[in-house]
Amino acid sequence: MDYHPKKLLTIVCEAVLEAPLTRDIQRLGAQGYTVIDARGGGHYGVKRAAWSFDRNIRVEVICDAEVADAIATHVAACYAPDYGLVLYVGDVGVMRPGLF
Amino acid sequence: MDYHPKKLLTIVCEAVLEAPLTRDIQRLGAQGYTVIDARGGGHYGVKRAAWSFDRNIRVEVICDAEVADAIATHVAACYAPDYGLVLYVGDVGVMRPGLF
Amino acid sequence: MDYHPKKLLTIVCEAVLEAPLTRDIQRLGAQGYTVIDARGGGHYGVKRAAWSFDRNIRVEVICDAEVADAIATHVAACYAPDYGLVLYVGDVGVMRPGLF
Amino acid sequence: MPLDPVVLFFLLGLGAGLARSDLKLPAALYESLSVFLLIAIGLKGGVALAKLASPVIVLQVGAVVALGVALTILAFALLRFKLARADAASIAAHYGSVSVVTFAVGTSFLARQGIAYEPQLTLFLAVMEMPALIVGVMLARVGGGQRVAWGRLAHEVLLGKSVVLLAGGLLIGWIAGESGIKSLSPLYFDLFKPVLSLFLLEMGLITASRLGELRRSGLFIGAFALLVPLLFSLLGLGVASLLGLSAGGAFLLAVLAASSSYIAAPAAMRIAVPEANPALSLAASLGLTFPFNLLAGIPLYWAVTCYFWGA
Amino acid sequence: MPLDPVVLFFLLGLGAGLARSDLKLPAALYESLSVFLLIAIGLKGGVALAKLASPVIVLQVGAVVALGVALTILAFALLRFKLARADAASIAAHYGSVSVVTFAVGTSFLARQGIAYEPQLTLFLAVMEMPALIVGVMLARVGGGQRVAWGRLAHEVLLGKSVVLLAGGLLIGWIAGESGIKSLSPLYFDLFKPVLSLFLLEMGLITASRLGELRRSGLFIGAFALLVPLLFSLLGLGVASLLGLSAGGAFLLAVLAASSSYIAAPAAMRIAVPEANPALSLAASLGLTFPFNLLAGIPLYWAVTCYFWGA
Amino acid sequence: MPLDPVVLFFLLGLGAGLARSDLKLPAALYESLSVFLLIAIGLKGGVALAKLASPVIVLQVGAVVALGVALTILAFALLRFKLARADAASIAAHYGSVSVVTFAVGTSFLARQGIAYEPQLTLFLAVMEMPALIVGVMLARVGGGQRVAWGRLAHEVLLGKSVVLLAGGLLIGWIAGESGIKSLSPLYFDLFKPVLSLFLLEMGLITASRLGELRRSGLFIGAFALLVPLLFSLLGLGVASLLGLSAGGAFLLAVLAASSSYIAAPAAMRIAVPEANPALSLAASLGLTFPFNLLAGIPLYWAVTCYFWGA
Ligand SMILES: Nc1ncnc2c1ncn2[C@@H]1O[C@H](COP(=O)(O)O)[C@@H](O)[C@H]1O
Ligand SMILES: Nc1ncnc2c1ncn2[C@@H]1O[C@H](COP(=O)(O)O)[C@@H](O)[C@H]1O
Ligand SMILES: Nc1ncnc2c1ncn2[C@@H]1O[C@H](COP(=O)(O)O)[C@@H](O)[C@H]1O
Ligand code: NA
Ligand code: NA
Ligand code: NA
Repeated sequence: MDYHPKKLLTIVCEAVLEAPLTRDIQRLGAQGYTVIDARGGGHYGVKRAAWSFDRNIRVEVICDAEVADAIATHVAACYAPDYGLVLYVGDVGVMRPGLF
Repeated sequence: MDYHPKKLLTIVCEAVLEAPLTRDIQRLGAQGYTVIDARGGGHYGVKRAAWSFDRNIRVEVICDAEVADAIATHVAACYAPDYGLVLYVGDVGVMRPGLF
Repeated sequence: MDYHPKKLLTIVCEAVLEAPLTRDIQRLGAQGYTVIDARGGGHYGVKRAAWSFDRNIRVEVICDAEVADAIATHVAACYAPDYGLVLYVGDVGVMRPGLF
Repeated sequence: MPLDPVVLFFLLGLGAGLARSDLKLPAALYESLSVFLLIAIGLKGGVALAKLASPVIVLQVGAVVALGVALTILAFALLRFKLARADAASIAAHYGSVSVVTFAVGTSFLARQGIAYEPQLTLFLAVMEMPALIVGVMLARVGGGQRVAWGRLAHEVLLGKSVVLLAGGLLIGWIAGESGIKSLSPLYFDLFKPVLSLFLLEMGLITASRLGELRRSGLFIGAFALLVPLLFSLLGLGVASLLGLSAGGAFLLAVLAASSSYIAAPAAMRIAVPEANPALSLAASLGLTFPFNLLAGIPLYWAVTCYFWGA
Repeated sequence: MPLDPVVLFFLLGLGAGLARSDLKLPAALYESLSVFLLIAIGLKGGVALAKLASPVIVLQVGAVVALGVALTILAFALLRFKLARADAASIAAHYGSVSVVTFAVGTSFLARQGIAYEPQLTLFLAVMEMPALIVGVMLARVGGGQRVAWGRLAHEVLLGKSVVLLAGGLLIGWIAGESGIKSLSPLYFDLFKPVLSLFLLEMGLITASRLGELRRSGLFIGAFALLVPLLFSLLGLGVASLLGLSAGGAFLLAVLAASSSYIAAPAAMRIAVPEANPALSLAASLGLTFPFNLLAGIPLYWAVTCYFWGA
Repeated sequence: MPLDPVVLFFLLGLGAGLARSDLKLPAALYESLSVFLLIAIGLKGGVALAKLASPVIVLQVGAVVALGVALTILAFALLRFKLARADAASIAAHYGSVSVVTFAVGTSFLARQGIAYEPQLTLFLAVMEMPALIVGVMLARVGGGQRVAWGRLAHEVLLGKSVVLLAGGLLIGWIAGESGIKSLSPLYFDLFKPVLSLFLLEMGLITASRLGELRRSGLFIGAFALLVPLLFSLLGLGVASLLGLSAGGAFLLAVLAASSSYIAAPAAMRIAVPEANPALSLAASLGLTFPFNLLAGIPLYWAVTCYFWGA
């Protein structure tokens, strides 16, 4: 099997950011994204996911390194100052590189 | 801590594939799998997870490289042509290699 | 973009462990954690997530290698013998290393 | 007669969806309501059957199954003018099968006017869901090299959620009878219509999310989705007259014939005929036929029924 | 008069939360119940409006919107003594807006005593939710360099879940009228109060989870959250007297004025004024003002209303 | 007397599960229904207690707690013949504790025949859930080196979901009394039985998923799960006779004694006695004892009660 190297960028943040964030991600060049409901704890307290305002999402994007950088830079500038969020990047291999 | 290298294979696809896909995964040699409900967007439009037919799943398998290859090859041949799906593979370390 | 290397530690286990495990994770030095509901199959049968006792969680922690080792060692000693669980560690890059 | 308020809920959902409101009902609510509706419809039919069942019903069930098969093949023949085999077969399966919610709105329509119908109509609903799915897969696979896991397909179709709940409800209603079911009626009977209203709100939202795909699916599909229900309702009335049904029963059989599946069929076709494009069948079945039946079809079919039955 | 049992459910949730019980209602239940409450309140108001609407209501709606705007500005002015512009504007938006659940408990309070109120109060509830949010964002941005996506904000505020469901319910109730809605009443009317009790159980749990943040938010916020409702209820009564409302209607307008949003406002402010600290506004609105209104405010506002209206 | 229709729902779920239907109720529905049942049972008991409470109840509660402790120790002694200490202790805790749903079906059984029971039975249900769990952990740890976090365990057991909701419902029912609760009865009382039917549908599905594990758990466990309820029901009747309960009350105490926990006990044991195999206790408690009590036990215990009480 031949895997092509891509970046896997993951963002965990408040659920309220789902609409603007996924809009931005696509605008910055990603071909897709996956969203999962999450709860968690960090510097800004615990999110129990008991009601609408107390919920995290976990957004995952597979993309090229440049797109990942663009998203990370944008998130750092626009969202990180005001929202509790976590962003990390890892390496993965995909089969059909043209899709991402 | 001593970690043993394994592959982490992740598939994001339509929820309707849950039963056949997890069956295939185990048949091809994986010792286990984890499934999570997801939504997302890609080349085939947006999945909002609002109703049964509009939902993705995210399947995760930790396994040896050969098993990962077997699953990836099978998915590429049997599911990728007809279903919107994403498959990627990464490297992880586990503690008890015998389990996978 | 400059990413700082961190460990991404993931644990998949029975939902009943959520409270003690997240407590332990923070006690051992992690600055945060993310929890997601999951189902799955492994050596101890299938968890369909149909009711409270038949559910997995997937806990994710970004942290330094030492903290990851501490958590992994603790989980191996305290939980692995009695609970069906899976733990794996991978490498990721983060933007703001001070947060983790 | 003014619009049934449950239809107003559908329009509310449709409007909110088209205006891109952030209104979204939890998926668990949608699934819970559909479980409720299926059981409630089944129970009601079972109780009525327990009182009124006659051996002739067995014959009628056979006729109704034949109707479902015929509608599927007819739809397939029409669709083949323009579409590839797989797509034609998949869409045909949707239209040969039935929509539980359209049926429920039809019963609500009759109830508002105090018109009775034969209890076996619920049984017809249950038996008409499946055959079209199997015929659809056969049509897709005729002459094709691909093997079909018929056993698994039959299992999935026969033990799918809606068949189990409808048939289970029928059976429980039949066994327990009217007096036995009485203690359950505050939920399953008294709340049926308001729960249907909530469900239709959600259906409106879902329909709105499918309308966008209509543009891409083309004029042929659009015409099919609006004209075939008219044709099929007439065929339904024809069979109803052969079976000697009352006006209420004939109307509901017309509704069943005209309605198209958007739950069981999409799931079954996605697995059994994966090369068919699901966006096409859902745009037609959910985006056009479902709202058409709700808003225009049901009153129309009733008018036609009245004309022929002299009701 | 003894405590309304729905308030006991709130106390149960609050107690369980403070004692760190593992009691947790599923998020989907919480969301389903809130959908239900919004529709039910809307329907009830719509049915009443269909019977009683008069052209003077248009004027009243204008006055009530003006009240909402005025309350927001007043709250902002008070908060600016101690807080930064963004925080003051965000909290002001919460208090200029309204709480649907507090309103519902208010109507339940009246119902227990058999006291009527004008149907347009439901309309007031619907129209008072939004203006404060827009004013809040304007206050945060006045003189600021940051651009606001007004179009998107207006869209979000006008087509938010609660406005759509309340206004949709009103419309459906209005169109269908009392007789049309009858078949829906076993759910939306008969079950209103018990469903409210379940919802308040959850609200108690949520409130308990917010109380911890109160310590960090300081005395000023605490005093604001407890005193401003008193002040605002009086302003609400003042406007009610200008509009010539009955005692029941005046009381509910006082409740609306005194209540603070904890659903629409937090979501809108988080996006439009992200630099405001959401923990601050939620601690005040959800942790203090909401329970205060439930437990002490509602009987108090009624006592004051009786004093002035001679009821 | 024909089968209670709620039991037919259990059989439907069981059948669907065994036939591997894809029927699956959303987890949020299951949790919502269980919240509902607990509150409804509590409220009903509380209202009855408010009317009928007498000081002798305190004594009775003591006796019933002692019964729960005794049953746990007895079950442990029996299980130790074959099983390791941890497994024996964990299973014993399940059987010393009680099943809320079995109790609910028992009350439905009485209601169908118009037979009354003492209001304190609900209180017995609430107090019998916990002691067995604590005794079970003690039995597992006697002489063992492992330390138990007793504080945390007590907290979890005393503030677990079911205790909080049952006790909270009792308290609210007691405080509000019959007239106060009236406005809540369309949900909590009128819908109790049909909601129970939905819950039992789900229980059938869950039970089916546990039956597979029975084969692996062996004959001893199977015999235990079927015979111990018989024995325990007799002990329950014995205590009931000492307490001077009516036939209805005695029957329900027998049901409580014979029933085994499958919600609170599994969760508590999994944390406090992790080395016990949860598949074993669930297969017994959920896979065998629960359906046995539902289908055979309840009519049987009632027959025995009638024999002794001469009802
Ligand atoms: N170290 C971490 N590992 C994994 N997830 C984290 C971590 N820190 C924070 N999170 C997640 O990010 C959310 C926001 O974090 P924070 O801004 O620190 O409150 C939390 O609710 C967690 O879900
Ligand atoms: N680049 C991507 N990154 C992450 N997830 C993706 C990506 N592309 C597609 N997906 C996920 O895979 C599903 C199917 O993708 P597609 O076949 O492109 O429609 C989408 O609904 C997303 O959940
Ligand atoms: N090889 C695997 N890959 C991914 N997830 C797994 C794997 N094995 C087990 N799991 C997950 O871990 C849970 C417990 O596993 P086990 O202890 O093997 O029953 C399962 O229910 C799965 O969700
Ligand atoms: Na049809
Ligand atoms: Na206000
Ligand atoms: Na017991």
